[in-house]
Amino acid sequence: MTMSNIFLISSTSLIFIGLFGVLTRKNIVKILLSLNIIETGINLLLVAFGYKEGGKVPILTSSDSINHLGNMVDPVPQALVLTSIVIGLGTTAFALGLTIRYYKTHGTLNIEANDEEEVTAHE
Amino acid sequence: MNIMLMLLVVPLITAFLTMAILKHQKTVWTIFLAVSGYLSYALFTMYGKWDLSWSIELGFKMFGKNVVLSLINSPLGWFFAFFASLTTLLIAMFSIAYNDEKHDSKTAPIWLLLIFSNIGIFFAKDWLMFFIMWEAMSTTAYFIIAHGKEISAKAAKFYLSISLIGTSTLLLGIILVSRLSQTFDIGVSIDSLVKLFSTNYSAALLYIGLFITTFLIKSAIFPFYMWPSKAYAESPDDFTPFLSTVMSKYGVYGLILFILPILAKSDLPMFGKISQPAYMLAVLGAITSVLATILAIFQTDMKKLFAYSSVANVGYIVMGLATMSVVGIQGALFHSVNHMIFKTAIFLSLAAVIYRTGERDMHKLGGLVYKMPLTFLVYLLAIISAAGIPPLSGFTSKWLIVQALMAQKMLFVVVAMIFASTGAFMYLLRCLASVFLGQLPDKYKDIKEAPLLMAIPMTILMLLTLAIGVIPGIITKPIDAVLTGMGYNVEPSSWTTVHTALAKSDLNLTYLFYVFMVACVISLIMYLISGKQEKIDQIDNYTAGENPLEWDTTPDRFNFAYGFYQPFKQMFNPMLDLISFERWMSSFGRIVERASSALSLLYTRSEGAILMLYIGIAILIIGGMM
Amino acid sequence: MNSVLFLIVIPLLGAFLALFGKKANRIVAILITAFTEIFSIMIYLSDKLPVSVAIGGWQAPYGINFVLTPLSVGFIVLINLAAIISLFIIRGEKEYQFYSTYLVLLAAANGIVLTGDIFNFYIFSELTTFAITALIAYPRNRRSTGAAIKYLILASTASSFLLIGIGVVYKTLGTLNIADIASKIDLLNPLTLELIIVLILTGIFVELELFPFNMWVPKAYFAGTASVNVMLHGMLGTAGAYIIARILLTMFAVNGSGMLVNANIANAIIVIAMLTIFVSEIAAFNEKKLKKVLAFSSMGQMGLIIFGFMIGNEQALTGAFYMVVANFLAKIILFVLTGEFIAMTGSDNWEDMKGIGRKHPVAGVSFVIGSLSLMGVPFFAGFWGKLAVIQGAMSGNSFMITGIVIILITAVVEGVYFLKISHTFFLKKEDEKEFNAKARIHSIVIAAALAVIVLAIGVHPGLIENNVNRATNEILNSTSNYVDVVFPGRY
Amino acid sequence: MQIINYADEERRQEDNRKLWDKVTAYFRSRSLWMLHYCTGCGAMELPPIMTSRWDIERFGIVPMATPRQADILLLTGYASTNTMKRIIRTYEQMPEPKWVIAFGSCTVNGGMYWDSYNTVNNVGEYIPIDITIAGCMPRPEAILDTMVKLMNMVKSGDAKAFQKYKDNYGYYKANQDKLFARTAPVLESASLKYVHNETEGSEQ
Amino acid sequence: MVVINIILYSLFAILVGLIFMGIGRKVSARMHLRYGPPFYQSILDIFKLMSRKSFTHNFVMDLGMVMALAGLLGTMLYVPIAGHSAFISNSNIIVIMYLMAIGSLGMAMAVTASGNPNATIGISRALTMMLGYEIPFFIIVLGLIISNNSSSISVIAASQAGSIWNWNIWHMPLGYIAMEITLQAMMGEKPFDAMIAPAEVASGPMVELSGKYLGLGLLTHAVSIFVETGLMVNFFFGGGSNPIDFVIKQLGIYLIAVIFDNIFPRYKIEQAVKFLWIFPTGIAVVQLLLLAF
Repeated sequence: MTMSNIFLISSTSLIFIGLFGVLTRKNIVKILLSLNIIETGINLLLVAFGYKEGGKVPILTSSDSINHLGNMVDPVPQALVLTSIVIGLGTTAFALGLTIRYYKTHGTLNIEANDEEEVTAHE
Repeated sequence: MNIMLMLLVVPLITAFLTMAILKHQKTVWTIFLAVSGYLSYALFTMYGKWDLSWSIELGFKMFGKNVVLSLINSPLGWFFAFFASLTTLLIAMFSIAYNDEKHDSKTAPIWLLLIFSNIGIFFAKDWLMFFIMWEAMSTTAYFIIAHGKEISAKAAKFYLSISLIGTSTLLLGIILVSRLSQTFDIGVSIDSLVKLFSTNYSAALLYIGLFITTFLIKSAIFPFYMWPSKAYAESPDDFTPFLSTVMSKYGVYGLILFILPILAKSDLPMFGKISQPAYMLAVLGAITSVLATILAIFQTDMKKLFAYSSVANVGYIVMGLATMSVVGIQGALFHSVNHMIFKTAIFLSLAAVIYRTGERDMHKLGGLVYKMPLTFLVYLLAIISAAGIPPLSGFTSKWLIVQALMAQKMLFVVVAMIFASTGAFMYLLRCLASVFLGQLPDKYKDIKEAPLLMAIPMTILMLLTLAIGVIPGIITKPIDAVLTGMGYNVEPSSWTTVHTALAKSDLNLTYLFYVFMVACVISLIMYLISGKQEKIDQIDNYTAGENPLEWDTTPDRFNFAYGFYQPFKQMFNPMLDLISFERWMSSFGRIVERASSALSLLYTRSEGAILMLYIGIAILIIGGMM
Repeated sequence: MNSVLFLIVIPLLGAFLALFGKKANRIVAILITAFTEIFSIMIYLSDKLPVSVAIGGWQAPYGINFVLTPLSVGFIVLINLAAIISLFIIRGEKEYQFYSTYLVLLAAANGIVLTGDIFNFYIFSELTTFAITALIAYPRNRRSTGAAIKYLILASTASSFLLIGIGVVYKTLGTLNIADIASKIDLLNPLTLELIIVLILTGIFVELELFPFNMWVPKAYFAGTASVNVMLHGMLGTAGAYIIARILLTMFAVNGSGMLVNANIANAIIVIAMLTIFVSEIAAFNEKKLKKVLAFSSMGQMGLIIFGFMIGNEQALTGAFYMVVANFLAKIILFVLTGEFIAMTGSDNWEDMKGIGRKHPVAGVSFVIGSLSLMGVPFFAGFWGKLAVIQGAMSGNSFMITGIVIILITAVVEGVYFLKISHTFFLKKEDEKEFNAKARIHSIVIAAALAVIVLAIGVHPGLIENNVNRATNEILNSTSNYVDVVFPGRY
Repeated sequence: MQIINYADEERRQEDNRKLWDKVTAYFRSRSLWMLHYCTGCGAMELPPIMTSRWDIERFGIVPMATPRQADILLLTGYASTNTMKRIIRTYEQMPEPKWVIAFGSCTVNGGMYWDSYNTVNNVGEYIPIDITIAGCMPRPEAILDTMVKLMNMVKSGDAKAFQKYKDNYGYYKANQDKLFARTAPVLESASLKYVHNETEGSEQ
Repeated sequence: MVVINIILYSLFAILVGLIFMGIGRKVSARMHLRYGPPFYQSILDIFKLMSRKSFTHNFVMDLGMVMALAGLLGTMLYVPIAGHSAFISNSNIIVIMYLMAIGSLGMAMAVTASGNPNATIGISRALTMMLGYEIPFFIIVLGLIISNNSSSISVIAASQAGSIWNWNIWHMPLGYIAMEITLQAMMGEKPFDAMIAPAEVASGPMVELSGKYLGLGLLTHAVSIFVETGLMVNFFFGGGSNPIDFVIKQLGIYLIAVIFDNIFPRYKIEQAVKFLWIFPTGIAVVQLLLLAF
């Protein structure tokens, strides 16, 4: 079993665990946790896509490095992962903020609470 | 400016104009009258000019060509359009008086749009124009039927659902047929369908089946015979005649325009003397008229009663068309005009009654003949015509249809026709007896005769039905032009006599009228030479010595009007539920409503949102694997 | 052509500025949107299209690029039009967050359409998700919070799939540029291709309101105010239509022919489109909340548009684009008026809206025109689209015929509920009470103006024929019209 | 009580009717349609005269269902006060010329019910009687004989009781009113009210 | 000339019809073991009725009764009497069927105008009965029409000329049986006389008719007897070689109806209609199928 396969398997399991959590949990906080697990899994997956057995850090330190380009791991997935982490962070923060509001308006964190009770119409 | 275009533009522009001044009702309806007058005049001048046409190219490509909308003045279209405009003109005059403060329906602008689409349907040269106008007609009619009343809106919903099914099938049919002929032209599509009948019989049957469904829906032929009873009854009283007489003819027009030529030109399996699809059509017409007649007999609401009567009459027309013979088509066209005239007269006289009394249930009325003698006379002559009794016009067309059916040996269809015709007598008399005759209720002691503006169109209609009855040539001459235009060889018809295909069966109607008049004179002399009569009070009846008034019985309760044909109804009771297409429709509507609520709940609760997402993914994956 | 960046940068800048503004926020937002609208119209009318703009001097496929084609700029015009209308119909004072978020949404929506890079597309779509969630949640009541968080969870889950899909694309093709992917898509083995398509479609179908990905839609529309509804429909929905045209019919197309590379999945999408049409129209039939009815109708229309896109011949594609325009215009009329009507009656229920059409005939008639257009009645814009889609579907297999039958059946249901609702406005008001609020003239004017456009297109479809043909042509020949623009001389 | 017998008085006069009147009188006498108001036991005597034993139809006399069609009103027995009201209404609904035959002693003097509180002793006080048949009850032969007599009276123009009713209407009306004052309800609640249930909607 | 013809034919038909009614009464009486009235009794009745005073409720009654008689007279004029006719016509059966309806309409209008519930019930029954008998009647007529390929009675009558064996009664016996039953209903004789049932609805339509109105009604009935029996003669008995022959055949047919009238009780209206739609209609359909195929 190569490193790459380990990455793949663990990331896939993380994603599936997250998907399962999103499907089955009723508590919003737990759902958000599951979403984060998915995200972690995806990040791992993306990194694994760029991973190379025995590869080097993709930084051109000297003019010599130009000859070892093939030996470096792919930098693009890492850039993607960075962006994705930022987005994931934003999502989590925003969602948690909404969760607080949700608890205030619904009095519960159950996702299945009815949204439309006793709300007067707004345009 | 092209006169064909003017026919379209004038109602359209006035529709928007009247929308702006909707508050001045009398002005609006007068404009409406003026427009229908203009249309009738313009159409009158167009008789014989069969080369008039108009077309416009749209920036929209189909089959690689730009789409063209075109109109043409064909004898068939002219025939229907002219008589429809004439009817509209008379109704318009009535409407001016009818739409006062209390009865204002504010429908004139939409009605003008309807007239616009009316012209479009009758003069359309290509399917796209036909469809556009057809759909415009269906939709505008919805708004007129509903006319801002809750109860009417419910009835109109019923109309709308069936009508939209009709437009859907029409659209499907048009697309299929135009793909076949690679053009929207109606004439070309007839030829290509005839060709298809020789190569792929069942496909061609499906194609014309779609069109026939549409036409049957619009004309309310079995199995779609139920919607008129709701829509006609709840529409504005002055619109009901238009709905019943003009709008029920769109389907008939469609059948003559498209289905008859195909059936005539194609080589089809025969059943007796005529082809199987035509026979099927005749059977549908027969079932319609029988069922509608039976249902009409049991109605207590007079507008519903005449709604069924209209259905039955269109059934006759379809039977006449299905004979595929010259006499039959002549009879059908003749009956179309007759139906326009006498049914308009009936509905207008009923509208006058409703205008004065505000009551639609027959058993709550009675004895109106004392107060509204002219209305009574109009109604009487109209029902004589409707019952097909000589010497009024309704007889001639019914007679022609019966003769044609007999000549084609469509035995059971003609029996159904006679059944419906005799049954017509029952329901027509029911309304006559319950509304105009019998005891006058106390609360209607002070009502007056219909206003002059209502009386004029009613009188004109009455005279028209008499004139056509005595001199059938007024109608048969234009019908000659129509039949010639359809490619039949017809001998020019005479002013007085109608011919049939049977031996020695021609009938001189003018002579019939003379004979009847002499008989009338004999009978009148007998009446005059006999003893004197004394007029007594209406309530002074034989009641086994009792005086009903002493028993706290008011005149209207004394009337026998409710449950008029009770014993007869008992015979049909087991059948009534079965033939209630209305019930099927509403149970289907309930199913849709329940499904709708369930789905709506699914979206409201949203527990399964993620699950549905996964299901969606599964669909995609499985779909991709297959 | 680097100035095209203004379409994204200026709204983002405005979003930042709005944090400090107070009363002037609305003016600023309107000015910025007006600028982007006018700018995009100028681009559309200029003769430089199509063109690919590399950002920061890095040429594709290495750098990020924006692709300006008649199709994309046309959609930008529509999106910005919806945006400006949504600003005009805002009722009451809003705090700075609203305008700030709105401007982010505008930037992101423009970005989705303009970008030529799939990862960029992912980022912009996440941004729109955030922005629209925040806007839905803005009233801060129970209904809006619930709808917002449910939408956010669903969208985030779905976008995870999108991200995985993008990762797989990169792993297999080594590129993230749409044009590049489009030219190399034949190289993939079928299984991987299917995996990629499914993953990416999952991500975008949630935005596209397709059944069964659309559990959020009625809630979101119901929770949002009228202006948010216009944004949801006019900006997000329209961008969604563009995504379909670009991702499905360009990126995953066979040799740039506008046909999806995997016919089985195309069929699956058609099934989904039909399901959407059927389910949404049936669900709308008995719905009493007007906004939800419109939401269901939006879903149905989207299903119809995608059905048109997936048929894959010129006729149907033309119809689909006609439909995009018609649906865009008609539905905005309805949303604008719905907002007014709800404010007037204080009820969400259309049964309570009697008498409005009598009080404001222009509004009532505009609503009728909008509904008739959605029903596909002749003389209104929707008709030509529907006609062409059905005509196009007729040349397909029996599968398509089923679709036509479903369209026709649902047209009946749609007609019944739309006319039923339209007619309710013209009923007599039962009580003599005055309405809660006055209808605002400018809303009615907007609705009426759009209604006139709908009528004009309906009477003379030639008005937008050129534009639609350009769009159709671009999809059908995306090799020469899109890939060549990004990589001149590759083919 | 003095009742002028018009028949006798007329007979003494000359028969100076016009020819037309004579002809109509002949036809009328040959086609007498009767309405039998079956008030008492006399109704039992009518079937024999209509059936094969005596067969009154050979004179053109047939029973009719309503007063509108009838020429003769047969009062076949005693009349109670309430019945009298119906008899008078029926009589007034008959078109002229019309004749009345009273059966049995009950109609003349009350017969065996002469002292009953609610029978009319002399019907002739309230409606004009052309001819009465004595007996309790009269035999069919007597009825047949009376019929023939009435036919002859009609033919000769002597049967003019309806004319008498018209001429002396005030007298008859006063008698009737006096009689009916007895039938007025004592209590208000005793008067019958007809309750009518309006059934709404279609029969369908 | 035609006008004089029409008047003479009308008087002839009225006279014949009235005498038939008288003979019918005589025959009934003999069946009851009675002596019975003279054969001219109906003429006496008519004269009495026309000469006496009568009550009218409104002008519709007058109009209706005049219309009823006029309609029947008009119908009668279209029935060829042994090849003779008041004027040259094809004597179309369908015309006769519809013309007869004028009589019914006039009658119905006149009696419902009186406002008497009994009359209205009677009319509702009469019309229901009409629907009952028109169906078998028309099916029989249809059989005649398609076998002759003409809807002219003259043609149908002429086709039976010559020997007695040419009569349609031999060619279509089933049709004749059905027609005989139907005729009973058409003439309103028992067992199909629910509409005038004197004991139930006080002679139904006639309840309010007095004097000349009843007289006109009786005349209408007389003419209708003439027309219906005349049709029967033309349909099944060769139409007669001369008027006397024709009238004798008519009398025979009428007497059959009278005999049936005397030996049957009365159907309720719905029973009557059911009976008419099952037995005569069934027989007529069998006859029609035999003729058509």
